[in-house]
Amino acid sequence: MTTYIIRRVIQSMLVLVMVTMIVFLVMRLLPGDPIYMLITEDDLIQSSEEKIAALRHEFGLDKPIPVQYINWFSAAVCGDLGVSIIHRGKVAKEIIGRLPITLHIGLLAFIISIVVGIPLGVVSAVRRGRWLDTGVTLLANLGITIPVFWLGILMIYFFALYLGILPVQGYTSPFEDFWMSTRKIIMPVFCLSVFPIASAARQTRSSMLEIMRQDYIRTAWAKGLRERLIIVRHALKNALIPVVTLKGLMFRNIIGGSVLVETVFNIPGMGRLAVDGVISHDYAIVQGIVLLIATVVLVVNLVVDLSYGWLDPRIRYG
Amino acid sequence: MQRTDMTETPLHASEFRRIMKVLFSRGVVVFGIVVILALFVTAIFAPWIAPYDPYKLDLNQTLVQPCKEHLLGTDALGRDTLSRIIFGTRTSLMVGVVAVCIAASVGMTMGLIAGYFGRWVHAIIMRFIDALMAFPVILLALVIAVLLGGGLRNVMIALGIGLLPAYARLMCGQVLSVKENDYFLAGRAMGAGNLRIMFRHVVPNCFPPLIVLITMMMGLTILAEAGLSFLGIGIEPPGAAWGAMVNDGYQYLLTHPILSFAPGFAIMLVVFSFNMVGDGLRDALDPRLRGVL
Amino acid sequence: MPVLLEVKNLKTYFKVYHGLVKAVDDISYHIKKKEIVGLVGESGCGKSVSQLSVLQLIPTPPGEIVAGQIIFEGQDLLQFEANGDEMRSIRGGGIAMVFQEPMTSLNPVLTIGRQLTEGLELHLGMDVNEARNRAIELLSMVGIPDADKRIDDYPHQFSGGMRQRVMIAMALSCNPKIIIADEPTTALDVTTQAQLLELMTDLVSRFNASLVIVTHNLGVIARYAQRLYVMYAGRIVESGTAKEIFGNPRHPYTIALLNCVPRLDEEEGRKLVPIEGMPPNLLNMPITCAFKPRCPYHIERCGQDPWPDLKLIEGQHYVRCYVET
Amino acid sequence: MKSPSRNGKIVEVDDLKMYFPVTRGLLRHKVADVKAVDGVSFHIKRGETLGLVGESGSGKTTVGRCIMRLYQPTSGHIIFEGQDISQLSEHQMRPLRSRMSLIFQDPYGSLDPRQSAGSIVGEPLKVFHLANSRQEYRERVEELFRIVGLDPSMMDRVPHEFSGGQRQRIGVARALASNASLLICDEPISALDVSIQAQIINLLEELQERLKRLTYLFIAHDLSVVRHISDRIAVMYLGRIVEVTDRKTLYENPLHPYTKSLLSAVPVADPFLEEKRKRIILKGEIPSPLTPPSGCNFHPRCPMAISKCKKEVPPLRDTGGGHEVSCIRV
Amino acid sequence: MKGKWFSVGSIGCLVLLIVALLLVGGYPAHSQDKPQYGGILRVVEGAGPRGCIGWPANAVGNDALGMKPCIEYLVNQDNMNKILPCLATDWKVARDRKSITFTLRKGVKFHDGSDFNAEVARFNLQAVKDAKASGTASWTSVEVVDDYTVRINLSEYNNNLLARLSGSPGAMVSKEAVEKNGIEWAKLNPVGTGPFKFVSFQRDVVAKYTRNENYWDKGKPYLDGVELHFIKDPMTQQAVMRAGEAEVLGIGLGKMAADMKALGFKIISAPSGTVSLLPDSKNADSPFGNKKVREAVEYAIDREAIVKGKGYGFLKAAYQLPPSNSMAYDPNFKGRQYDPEKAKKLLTETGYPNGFATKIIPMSFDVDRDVMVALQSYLGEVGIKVDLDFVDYGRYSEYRRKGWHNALLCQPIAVFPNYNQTLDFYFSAKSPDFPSLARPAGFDELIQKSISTVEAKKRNIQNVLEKMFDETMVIPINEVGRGYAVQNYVHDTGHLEWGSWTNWTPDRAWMSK
Repeated sequence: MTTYIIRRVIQSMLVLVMVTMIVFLVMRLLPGDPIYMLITEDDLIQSSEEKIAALRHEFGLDKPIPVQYINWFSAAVCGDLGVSIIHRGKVAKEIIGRLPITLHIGLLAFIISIVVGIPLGVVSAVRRGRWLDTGVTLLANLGITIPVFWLGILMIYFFALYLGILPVQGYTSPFEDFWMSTRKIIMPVFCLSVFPIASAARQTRSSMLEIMRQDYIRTAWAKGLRERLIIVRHALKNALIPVVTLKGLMFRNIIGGSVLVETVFNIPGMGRLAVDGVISHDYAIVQGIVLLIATVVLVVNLVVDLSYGWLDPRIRYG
Repeated sequence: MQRTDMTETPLHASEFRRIMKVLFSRGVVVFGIVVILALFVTAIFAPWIAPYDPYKLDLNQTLVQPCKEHLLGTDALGRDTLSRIIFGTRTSLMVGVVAVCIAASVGMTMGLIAGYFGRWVHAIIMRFIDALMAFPVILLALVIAVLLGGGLRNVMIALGIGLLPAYARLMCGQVLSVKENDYFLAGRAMGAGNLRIMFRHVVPNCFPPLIVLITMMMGLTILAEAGLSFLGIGIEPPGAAWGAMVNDGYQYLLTHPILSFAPGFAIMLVVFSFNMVGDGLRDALDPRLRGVL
Repeated sequence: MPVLLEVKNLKTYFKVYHGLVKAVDDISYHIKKKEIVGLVGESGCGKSVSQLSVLQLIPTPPGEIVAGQIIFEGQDLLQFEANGDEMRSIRGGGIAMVFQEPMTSLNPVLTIGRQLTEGLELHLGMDVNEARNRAIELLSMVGIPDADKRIDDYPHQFSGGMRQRVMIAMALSCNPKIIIADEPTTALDVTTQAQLLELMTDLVSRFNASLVIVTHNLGVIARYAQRLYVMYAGRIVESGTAKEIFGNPRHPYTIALLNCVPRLDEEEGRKLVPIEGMPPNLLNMPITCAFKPRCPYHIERCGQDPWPDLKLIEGQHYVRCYVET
Repeated sequence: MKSPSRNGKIVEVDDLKMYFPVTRGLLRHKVADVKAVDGVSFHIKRGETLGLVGESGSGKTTVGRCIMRLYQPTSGHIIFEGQDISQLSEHQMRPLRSRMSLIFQDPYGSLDPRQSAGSIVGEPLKVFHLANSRQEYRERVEELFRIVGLDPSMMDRVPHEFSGGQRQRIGVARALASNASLLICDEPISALDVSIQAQIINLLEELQERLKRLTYLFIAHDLSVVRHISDRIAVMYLGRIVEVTDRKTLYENPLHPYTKSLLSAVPVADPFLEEKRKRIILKGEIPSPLTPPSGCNFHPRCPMAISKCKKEVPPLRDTGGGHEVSCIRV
Repeated sequence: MKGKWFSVGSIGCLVLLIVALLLVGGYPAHSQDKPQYGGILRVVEGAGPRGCIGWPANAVGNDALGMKPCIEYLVNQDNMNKILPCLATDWKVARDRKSITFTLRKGVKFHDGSDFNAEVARFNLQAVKDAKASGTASWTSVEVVDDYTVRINLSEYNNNLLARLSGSPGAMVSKEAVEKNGIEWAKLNPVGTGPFKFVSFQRDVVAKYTRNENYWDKGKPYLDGVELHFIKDPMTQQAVMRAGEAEVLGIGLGKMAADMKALGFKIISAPSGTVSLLPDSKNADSPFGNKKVREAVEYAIDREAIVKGKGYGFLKAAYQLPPSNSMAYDPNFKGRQYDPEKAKKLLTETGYPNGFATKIIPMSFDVDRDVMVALQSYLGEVGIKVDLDFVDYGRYSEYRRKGWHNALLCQPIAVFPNYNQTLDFYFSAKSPDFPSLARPAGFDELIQKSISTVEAKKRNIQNVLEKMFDETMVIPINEVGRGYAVQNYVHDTGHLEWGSWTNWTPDRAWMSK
């Protein structure tokens, strides 16, 4: 087990290095010099070539790419993710301020998608073919077809403007004002969790249907067990195995979805920072965020893999 | 031994017919198939179906609400929304099909090589896939779209790369499971070459779940295009793609909701249809479900 | 000896997309107290379905028990709702089952102990400790060494034979009156097979229970069963005591079955006589004798008239055939 | 095919060992071996059928696959038609592969479900370039279909359109396609319906009669089937051969206690006989090949084991007339 | 289904709002001339400062937004290029035009309590000069004359210099605070003399300011505080205003402004520049090298139709470079009106009877895509096949700096109150931008002449513009502008009245609610 974790951690680190290399290279392949971006974005400032050269040197962009990478990487290992070209601020500081926000919303959506999606799928599978199943299936299928930003703005107009029961936008830290914070994140969390709920429900349903056909379920029936016990004790744990895989993969897309949701609800999270960073070619920001997101995703994946062990004793970590 | 054994009759009817029968046994699946077929027909015959030229501006007739002349109204440049949606079928389907083709072909090749050769080849390719999988799809597509610049072609490539890991992983898993089969061993036992085993035995047997994935992804890709458009990196005007139309119409949501509702509804319909067909295909192609349905 | 279970005119049909599969079509049989009964037939002849029907374990849909009576201790089990309380108390408590595939019949994510004790808690009302102790006892009874340790293991940590022992322990746990063993040893090696059958017959007699062995292996029946039913295409074609049938097989199918398997005691140079063709597809069956296409003895009438009823030959020996062999 | 063969032996296996390493730990270092085959020696004469019996886990399938060189044996020699193939590279093996074929247990898993029956059977022809034209190819495939008793008009169907018995016939036809002289039949009938098993057994027997050079290594766990089809029988237990002899001797005069118990475990479809038979029921289960018992690895289950059995590995010795046994108590 | 409740909802909202507006409308906003005290003014902008709101030397672009409520400049400038006193009460340009001397306001204190004096002013100006901020190239040195007099020495005078000091180069922050806490701290902690004190700043979210009780202009400000909120999505911005969660919203002119107007908000608007096409007239192989082709392009475009379709009454067609609010604007100028026949004729004359293929390169985030599509369509009608190549900032700036080939670069030409600044910035020989744009002989001399007078002269500017028109150097399309939607109870914010859009009058703003 320990060996397995150590191996997985090493593997994950290799993946991380690969991720940073990919991003580093891709970002530098982007057409357009970030220094020029700085000038263009601020339309009314003209910088001389000399000033541009000075800036380029300041950010270390005049060195060959491998050298830049090594410099960045060795600093990143020590927790220094460099300086944003556009903001001129420390990237690490910037991200640290925003990561909790994205995680707050993302994790809530993730948890809700599990807490709501899986029972929906189970109920739907157990009542296969009935109206409840039809309803859940229909909703689940609608849920994976709605563009997130669209849903977001519809919700704003309905709940915030028409009913006036929720604030339009923004984010408040739960430590600052828990009630306000909760009111503000209801809509973004809902938007973000619609797709994962729907996909979890779908996956759970089909996985449950599959499991309910297994021999050991028949054995359980033959023992005279109650239906609820069979579902909860015998079927659910088995059915969760593929769902957990899906959820592991889903997490990164929840983070991805936050890019859209944060824009609509004006939440100062990492998603927006990332998009702005990409669009304005802010190397350091994008590298930092990707590194962080990748780390979070890999940690979640590791947790998912370890939870297999809990779900499925057949898996041995050796 | 010249006697041939003709008394034995095959247990099953033709596989194809069985698949078709399962596929067409559920209403929603049929609905999905009909919608998708209708879309392809619309895409092909767009110029004949559309009431107006979708690119023709009429700055005197901007933002017309739905009426007899313009069933779905006109947009900010006076172009007929219905015609644009009809022509948008082409672009959106193309985005879906091409992006998925890119993702499927590259991803499956990587998965095939990784799964087939195993060992360090597997390790390297799958770590690379893991690295890609550590990005959120939309961010990955965004970076690539910015890298390549906007535009239809580049959006398709970006989405293709973004969706590629799913195929690689599924394919790799499939190959590994096919390798467990005796017919794989049979190929090795008769001394068939790697390429022969790969393309005669492995690839064809990996397909069923991949077909399902391809179908489902088709819808998701169209959805993802809408997301990219929202972030400002999408199909360039004057091209009419639904995602871009939803986004263009977004700023008129209050006064002219039809501008974003109509293409939004089209997206939902297509995604729904592709998912239903995907579900149906899964039921039809999954051997474990054989005889049950 | 009193009849414990009597199945009368049971019909179980499956609706599949091709049409109607009459998996079990009007069979009647009975099991007496402390008796070992064999049920023989090829795969797909309906022998498993007929047993699952007794406990209403047929997946519905597509399956459905269309008609018949299953009388167990004076009650018609078919009057009970499929997953209702009465039926559930019979399952495991009155009639227990051992399934064919030891590899898939145990839940992979629950410990052996958990799977054993839940029946004890349910049917015998034991508390957790009692149930656990009883489970350990049962496990050692079925020959699992270190039962007190292995009770916390998961099924994948057991070999196939061991798992089937666990299944037997599970079946015996609530002192059922009848144990139905559905191809209990097919997937196992000969030596393990012998071990398990010995164990089962031994335990059944100790528990004063009856045993139904469902199998395609005539040798197993010959060795252990007192009476047997031969099934073909969803119907019983021959029944009687083992000695009656093996000593004087009357149905062409039974004869063919005996002739087509290699035997350990066969003479040098014996040629096997295969049964031509293949087992019938139960879909949309004709009303005529289903064995007719493969039957070397068939006469004209076989292709025209419906299957005859079972006919008494001698003692308890019944045959369903027009041909006098 | 003219190839040098010693004393008419088509295959000679000499002290074959096949160990599969078990790795653990961070660096995946080897901690143990699964001794699937542990020093097996036997031979098969041209045109005969050697039955290889044993419980699952005894290593019989591994022996077959080693001969096919699907595995690289850990040590020992495999002499096929006079050539030691145990160390040949895959490339060097290729020409030899046309002369040996494998028939699998599972008629469902061993046929590529996406290929037509015709192309499954014809594939060896393509791989070994045995057909010079499409016409010749087609004729050859049709002939193979007829040989195994299938209607050539069914060539274009895919495997699942065939019944289990028919599928196994396709498997046999594929094995015959390359004019193989050695057929390794790995439990070819155990997955079939009882009524179909006889068809395949008879087919294999008839083929051997018709094509004189055909040699079988028939792997099975069912003694009655093996006895029916084999000329000689080797009994395996936990990676080793414990007894080899002709079938008549084996049935009438089994020497090894394991063989005896194996024979007694098989029930006979005769209740009168069964009443009288003595049953030797073995205790326990076959041990794991990862940690085989010391000495004679059958000793923990052997009813006649003595303390010496725990220490000495009994050699396979000839008790006369080619009846070889590895037991010190015989 | 969704459509239904949605429209019911929006109609309901509209009705409610209209009723509310009618009620409010009963009290004419300007009838209450006397400002009221109190209230926090919440201003919504699409993009906020990047992160340097307290250190003028490094401040660029939107950073000025964050400085404005708390930091003051040496001078103010209005839209008609009039320089007004602020922290400098008076200034004099030396006769030799080699220096400007500023007399500073006395009795002004920074928020940290330190005094504003000549040394602090020198410190700030020197930092700006050291950072090579744009517009400081001609400063040779900054010197303290006495406690409240400071002088900037110049290598060369131009009439833009003073205007620059109404923006971040002229911003004054506390020297003491900077020296005590360091520049990194100062960047995010503005300590100025302004009417409001800085409270907090969260990038992309909000900046908060509270009333400065010791403001030098006694009696001001009226508000208790100011908050700048940054919301990117226009629909969300609109929702925030409708929900009453903000008082002022910065918008683009066009549909959004029309919507907000329809919803009953006050709209403040002003042109900010002219969207123009810059042809590749320098590269030899470009068809735009021929003046007649450039003219043809201009004749081919129906600017009135575009403005009618996309302007919603807020935009004007542009036939000359300066927008209608500029000092350089000539109301009698007609320009080249839409005449597709003439365009075709010109194309035929120049050897392109069937047109040619080219592209328009707009920056994808900064233009109205629909307008580009319209341009494409009009040019298509005279046979010029246009590809639209929307590019992001990075690629755009490469084009802008390094040149473009056979294409029309779409550039909004910004208007400065002193139009000389516009000309100098975009078109002078010193400008590093637009290398593919051919400048006719003698053109730069005209600019230099116009720039070097003590005061900007309209005639000189007109000379330059006439030359540009004759040569069809750039093709103006339409005016663009900024706007503010303002709640009716908000008064005197001064938005868009002061030189740069980032300048407004938080000190004078008040709310009647």
